[in-house]
Amino acid sequence: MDLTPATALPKLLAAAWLLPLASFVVILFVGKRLGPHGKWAGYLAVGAIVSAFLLSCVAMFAVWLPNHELPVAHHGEHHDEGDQHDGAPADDDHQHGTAALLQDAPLTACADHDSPFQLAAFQENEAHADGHAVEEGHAANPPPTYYFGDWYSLGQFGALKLTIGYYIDALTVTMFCMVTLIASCVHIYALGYMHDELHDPYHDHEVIVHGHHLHRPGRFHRFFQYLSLFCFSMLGIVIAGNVAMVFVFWELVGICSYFLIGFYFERHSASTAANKAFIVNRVGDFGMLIGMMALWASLGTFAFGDKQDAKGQTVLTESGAIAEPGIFSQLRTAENGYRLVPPASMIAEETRNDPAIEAEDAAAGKAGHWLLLVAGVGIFCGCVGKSAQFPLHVWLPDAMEGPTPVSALVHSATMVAAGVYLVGRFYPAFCPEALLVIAIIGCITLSLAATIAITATDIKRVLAYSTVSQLGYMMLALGLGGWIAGLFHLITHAFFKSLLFMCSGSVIHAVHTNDMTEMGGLRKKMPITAYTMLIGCLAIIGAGVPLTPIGFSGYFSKDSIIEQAWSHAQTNGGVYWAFLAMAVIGASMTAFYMFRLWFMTFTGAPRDHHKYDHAHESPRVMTGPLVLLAIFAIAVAWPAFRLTGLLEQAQPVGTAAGGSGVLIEDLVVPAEHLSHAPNIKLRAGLAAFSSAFIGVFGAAVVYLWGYLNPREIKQTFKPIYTLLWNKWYFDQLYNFLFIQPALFIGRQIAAFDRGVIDWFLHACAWTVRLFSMVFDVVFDRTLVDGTVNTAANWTWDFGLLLRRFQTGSLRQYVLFIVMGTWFMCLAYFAAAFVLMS
Amino acid sequence: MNLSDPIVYLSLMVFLPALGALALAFFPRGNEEAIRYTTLAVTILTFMLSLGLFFDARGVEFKSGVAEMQDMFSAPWIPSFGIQFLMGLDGISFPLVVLTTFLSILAFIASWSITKHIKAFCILYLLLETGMIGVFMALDFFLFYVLWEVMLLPMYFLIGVWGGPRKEYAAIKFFLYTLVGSVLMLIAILMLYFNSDLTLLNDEQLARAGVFKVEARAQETVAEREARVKAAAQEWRDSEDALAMRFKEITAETDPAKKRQLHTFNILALQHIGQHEDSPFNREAWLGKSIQWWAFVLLFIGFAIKVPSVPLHTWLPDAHVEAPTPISMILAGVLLKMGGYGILRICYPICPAAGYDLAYIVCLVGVVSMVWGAFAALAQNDFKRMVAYSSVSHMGYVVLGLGVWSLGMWSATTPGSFTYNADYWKMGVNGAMFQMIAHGISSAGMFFCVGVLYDRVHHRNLNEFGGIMARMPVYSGFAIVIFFAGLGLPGLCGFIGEVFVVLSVWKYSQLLAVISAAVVILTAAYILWAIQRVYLGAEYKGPHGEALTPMLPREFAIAVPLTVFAIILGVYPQALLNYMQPSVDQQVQQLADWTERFDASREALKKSLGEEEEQVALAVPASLPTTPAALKTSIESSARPAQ
Amino acid sequence: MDAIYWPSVFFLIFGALACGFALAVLLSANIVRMAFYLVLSLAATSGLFFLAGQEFVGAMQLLIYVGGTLVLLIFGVMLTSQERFVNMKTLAGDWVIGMIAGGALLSLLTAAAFSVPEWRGPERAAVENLPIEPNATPIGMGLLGARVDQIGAPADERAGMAGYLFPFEIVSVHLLVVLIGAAYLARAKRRSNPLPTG
Amino acid sequence: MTSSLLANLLTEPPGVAHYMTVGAVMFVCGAMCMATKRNALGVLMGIELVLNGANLNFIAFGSKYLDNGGPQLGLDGSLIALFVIVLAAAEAAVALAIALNFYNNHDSIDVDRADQLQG
Repeated sequence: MDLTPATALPKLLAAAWLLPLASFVVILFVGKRLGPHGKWAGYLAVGAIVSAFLLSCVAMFAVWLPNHELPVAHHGEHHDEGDQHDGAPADDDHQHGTAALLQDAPLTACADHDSPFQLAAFQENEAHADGHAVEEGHAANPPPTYYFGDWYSLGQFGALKLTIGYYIDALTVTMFCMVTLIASCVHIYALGYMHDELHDPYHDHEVIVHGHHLHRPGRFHRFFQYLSLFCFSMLGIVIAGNVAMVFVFWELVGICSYFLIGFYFERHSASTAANKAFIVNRVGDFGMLIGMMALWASLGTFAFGDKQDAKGQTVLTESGAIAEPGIFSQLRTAENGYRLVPPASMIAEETRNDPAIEAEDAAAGKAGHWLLLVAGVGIFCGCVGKSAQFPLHVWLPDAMEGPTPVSALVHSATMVAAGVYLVGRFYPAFCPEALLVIAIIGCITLSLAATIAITATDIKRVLAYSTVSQLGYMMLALGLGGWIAGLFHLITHAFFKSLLFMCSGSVIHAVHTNDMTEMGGLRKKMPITAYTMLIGCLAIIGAGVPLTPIGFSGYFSKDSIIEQAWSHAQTNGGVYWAFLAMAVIGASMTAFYMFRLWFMTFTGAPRDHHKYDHAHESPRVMTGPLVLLAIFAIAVAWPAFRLTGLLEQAQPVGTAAGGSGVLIEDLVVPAEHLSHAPNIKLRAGLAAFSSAFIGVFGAAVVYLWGYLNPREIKQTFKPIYTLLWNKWYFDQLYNFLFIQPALFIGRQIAAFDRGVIDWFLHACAWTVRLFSMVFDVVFDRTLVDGTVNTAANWTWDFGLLLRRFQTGSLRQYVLFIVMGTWFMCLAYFAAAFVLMS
Repeated sequence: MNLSDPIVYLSLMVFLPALGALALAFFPRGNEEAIRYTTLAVTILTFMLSLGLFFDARGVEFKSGVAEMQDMFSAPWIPSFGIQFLMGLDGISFPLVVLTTFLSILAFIASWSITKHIKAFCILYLLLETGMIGVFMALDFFLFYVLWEVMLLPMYFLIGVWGGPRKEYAAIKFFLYTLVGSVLMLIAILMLYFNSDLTLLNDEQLARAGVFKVEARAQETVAEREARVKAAAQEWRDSEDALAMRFKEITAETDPAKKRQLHTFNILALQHIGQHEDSPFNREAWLGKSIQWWAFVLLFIGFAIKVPSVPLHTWLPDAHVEAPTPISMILAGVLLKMGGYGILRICYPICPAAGYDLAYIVCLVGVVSMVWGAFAALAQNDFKRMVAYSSVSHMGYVVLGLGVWSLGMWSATTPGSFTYNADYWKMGVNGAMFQMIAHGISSAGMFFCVGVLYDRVHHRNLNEFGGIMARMPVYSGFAIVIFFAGLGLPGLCGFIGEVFVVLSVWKYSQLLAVISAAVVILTAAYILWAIQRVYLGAEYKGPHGEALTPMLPREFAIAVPLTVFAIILGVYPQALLNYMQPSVDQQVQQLADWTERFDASREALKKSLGEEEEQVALAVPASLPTTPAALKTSIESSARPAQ
Repeated sequence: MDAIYWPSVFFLIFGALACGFALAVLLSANIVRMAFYLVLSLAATSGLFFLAGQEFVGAMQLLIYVGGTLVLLIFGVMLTSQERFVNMKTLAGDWVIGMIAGGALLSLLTAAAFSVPEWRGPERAAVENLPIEPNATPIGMGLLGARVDQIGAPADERAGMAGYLFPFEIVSVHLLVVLIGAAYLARAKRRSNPLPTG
Repeated sequence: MTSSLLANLLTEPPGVAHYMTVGAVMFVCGAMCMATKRNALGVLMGIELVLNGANLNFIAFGSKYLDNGGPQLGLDGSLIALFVIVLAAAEAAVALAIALNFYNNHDSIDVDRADQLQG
């Protein structure tokens, strides 16, 4: 087999991508007939996704890694570095030589601000006194290695192309492995979890019809059908070669999510939640469309990469320019040192309506930046919707109406992370201002969701808000310039969050309720679940030994986010410290609510004995995946596995160096490697650890040891508690602000159609009728009818006369004919005679 | 009969249903099954004929990738007015013809449940099909008009006789609305006819207009083609053809004072005349606007009624609600497309200056329809009415796409250079065309889905459904796919057209682009809400619940093709674009070239006037007049106070 | 005086016979005799056809008319020949009215015939020089669709002249339809409830 | 006048007019037959005479021996005559059938009895 990456990767990944589709199609048509009640459909889906996983692994370990040398460990394995070198610069980074030199150059912009966090440790570096140093020189990185191509075209109009194609780099391969691995686990888990659906009829205890529980046929195969379609769509997003294709699969995962949330469509809450999810996502897609339009109109392409030949080499024109440059190559050209500079077409597009602005902006060096901002924020809007960021976060908690495996796969690990993935993918096109928007949104989201999670009692909703909050972390990281940090957290989070959800599913499976107030003490009944969940909790709070490379996966990724926030705050100072503060406080809250959840569920005395007595450990088909995921949740981020190195390989063009704002002039996005500076690392690590510790300790005080009565706390903070309990009243607010007005406008418009337009028509018709009635009486009946009636009477009389000739006698008829002919001829001759004379 | 002759083949395609109707007229009454099967056979045969065009078996073939009119033929009809029986197919009409014949079969299968006056129903149905196919094929304006009316009458009866409780109201409303459009169209037709002059055209244009025949050849140089066209033109002029003789007579007249015009109804010739530099349509007609401006407005109103665009849309919900299911399918699937087709085939190419001037209005009408229809659909409780309003919304995309007139493309390689590049415009118009076909499939499917339920439970109140998914799972599966196609879900046909249109609009107007993009939210809202209320949920809430039996094989036979096509077009749009795009692109390119000339002449005029008096350039009114002549007068008049 | 032109003599004889027997048909009251006179009148007419050079049509006249149609008529006579119908007297009043009408028509027709100069007889010399051409062949070809008699005509005139194949087919089918119709009408019916006569 | 006419008739060829005269006589005889006979078969015979009279005209117009420079029917004349003969046969068959039917139903052949179509 030919294992050169340019040929093998697209084929391998396409096969991995299409296998779930095949599974979907098969189950769609013959699912019910596969085994008893469609049982084999589940195995089929599992087989497809496991095969996809194996193919992804082949792509990763047999094709990608042997052909692409990982960068020498430095950036990613910061703990390692921190230990061994402890502040000494590592000059062995041959890829970013200059960047490495700059690594220890702290961002002296902070010197302008007198923040209490600015420690003397920085003073030795004051020589580098230029805040914009990061982006000067030629520090920006070239495009990563990628393979790009088109499979087929949806439409081509002159130079404009909408295609279905691939863009494969290290991130793509990594995401493939991650998605297929988690999906495999979830599929296997679901074989056990959805076992009830194999019964025919299935009893749905949450729906009451005519006073009885609903009985319906099982839908085991349908579930796996949707899961397969989802996997196909999700992998489509990952492999997509252009924004349009991302959008296509973006919507497809949305619809899969719709089907899966609405899987129990008999439940009104489930179908409403499904609608809500899809419509809210569409709001995000609306923004995404605007961003796409801005790009499309100004750049004329959606492609991520440049056109490549069969060997994976960029196709060049005769003059040496890139033949068909993608978005990133247009925005960050080599001539500009891979810095983000709006191309001429964008400047022209921005100012086409008003040349006066052009001159003004050009003078200020801002030309084209507004459009860039619109494009960036627009694309980000899509991510806001999909990743449930504020203000579109409202759908995700409701999405927990779906079966728990769905929550584990779709609504925590993969689909909702797609927003983060897209921000990462699209990163080179975000101008610093757009990144600021991303950071603000991420920051708001993470704190907002964390506060709500503190009061929630539904086990899955707590996890859902936790997901929202963690996604906010990722967005924050990306917005602050931490590309690797954000995507790193994306991958680690996928493992531990799917683990947490599956554990919660296991609990729900055992006690048949979602409400934590009815659980307690389950640790003894279901130890595997309890301890794997504990691993998940520890991973999510970032448990680890500070300043050492020992810890759960979240420890590495969350620390790097906080480091990046620290670095950013140092660079910009002022209010930008709020990002850091929120990140740290958020970490504390995360720890609190996660352990609140664990304590309430697994420790203490059972609150509902009936449920407790019926509880049991889940079957092996469910606990197996838990254990597997737990292992990954612990170890996936360990420096030995070089995950960050892999991500670093995919570092998008020009983004390693950060950048500075044009529209907001003093905004600086620091280069990511700057956050590995030992002084930042030290303090960030301690801050993260202490905040997590405080959180866990607080949870233990209230829920484990019971020193404080939660009910009394509630009473004391009643207004806040009510606010949080009602999720900051977002649902009510949106209902009041958008839904009711939309329905109102709809009714008004419908009424306008009937009441105004149709009224006008009826009025016209009525007028015409009135006129015609008058006309009828005056003109028709008297004048016209009179004439006509007279004529008719005459005709009648004449007919009576003629009737006499109708004798019925044949012989007389002959005579009439003869005489008639004769008279006609006579008349003719007479007429001819008269005319002649 | 020689089927390899387009005149026979295409005429047969158009008139086969009418012949079928004639034959049915002689069927004895009471033999309902035979009548039904005969009608079905005729529709299938017509469809087979249209499918035959995909292949070269008979010598009459529609080739993909060809932009020009294909299989064009003409026969004199009313020679004294130059009216011809002129028909032909190109990428714009061919997909619509195939859609028509295809939907005619499906809709007829859907009408199996009709029991009242079967014979009359079938006869009218077949006549309607003849009218529909004919309208798409006709290239003579008069013929177009006649067939347009031919299609109107059967529709009136089909709604008025076989409709629901308020059928008379709906039928009359439909009829009057459409008739108003027809009358306006007739006025415009006559305006254009009496101002047209065939002698303005050069040989190539005459050949393209089908005035005389020049075989298309695949590989030949420009010069070769020119020579062939010239020879053919000469041969035509020397022939005894009545038109040729008049043409010769008029062109021979050297005295311009005595020179007469050779009027024509040929749509293609009118297009060339409209895009001619000295187009006679540029003459001022009324209120300072040119003939073509008024013609455009009249035609556009006529077609907008058919589309239908807000505020001329209120016949549609009533007609749909009252019409029986198959007629709704035809109405939404085919009849609405005639409006879009007319705008594309007639309005823009014949009256380009007016189109240029009014492009924003057209786009605005499209956007308003989209928003309006979506909001109104949100408020409906009647299932069919909701679907009808969704048609208004979806057809808004068509009007918007057709109205896009964006020519600016700033080259990425040479900063600041402005080139006339119609790529975005092509995208918009192709998107609009695609949307027409896609909507033909999805809306027909949606109405069919409503009809399946209505046949069973005899009501359409959205609030009294629920739980259909559990009762009729297969049907619900199809219905959901079709409704998602209407929603514009990727992978289904509705997505492609919408996304093409929306993406192309930004280049023309950012405001309209943003509004049109916002419609995706509303669309999702009303469709999902309807799905929730009808298909999801635990139990059926309305009357006649016991009648909710699974899908019949007959209904299955309708749902499957619709679903399959919805998926094929969504996944592989090239299947359609291959046939459609060359013609659309060619037309857009012609208009783009025209615009370039037009702008250049306008600029030159401005410059020449501006050099004399500098204020003049500043005093040019914001809304530019449509013709150079009108511009000149307006500039002069505005310049006068300054002097 | 020129030599007697014999065809004229024969014309006179046949013309007189035809007219005379036609009158006899009119005046005879006996239906059987009428049939006999009619045979003779039609036979004489065929003689006139021969004289006009239309020997094929004349032969057909004898064959179909005299041979076929009249046999049919005579069958009809025999089938209905009850005593009271053999001699049916016409009322005198009818005779008077008939005579007036007939006279008027006759006068009109003869006046028309002789008022057109071209319809008078041609020059004897011209007729005598005419070659004798049997016309069975042109008729046969004409019925097959070829107009051999028009070969000499210019092309543009010939363009509109098709043969008689199509009318011939129509007539054939017509004949068939008529015969079936006649058989249908004339077939014996079971008369369970006879209509009251009169 | 009369004598010259007769003399001419013996020495000069007959023309179309002569044939038309014979035809007219037969036609009128036939027409009067139809008008006066009460026997349905008599009426039928009248019809045959009428047709023959008309046929004679066609023959006359089609014959080149009678041509005096006027417009000519040529072959058309003889063929139309032929068709008339055939149609007469057909008509006779149907008429006879009607007559027989009438006779069967009314037990009479008197056309005066057939006055059900009286207005």
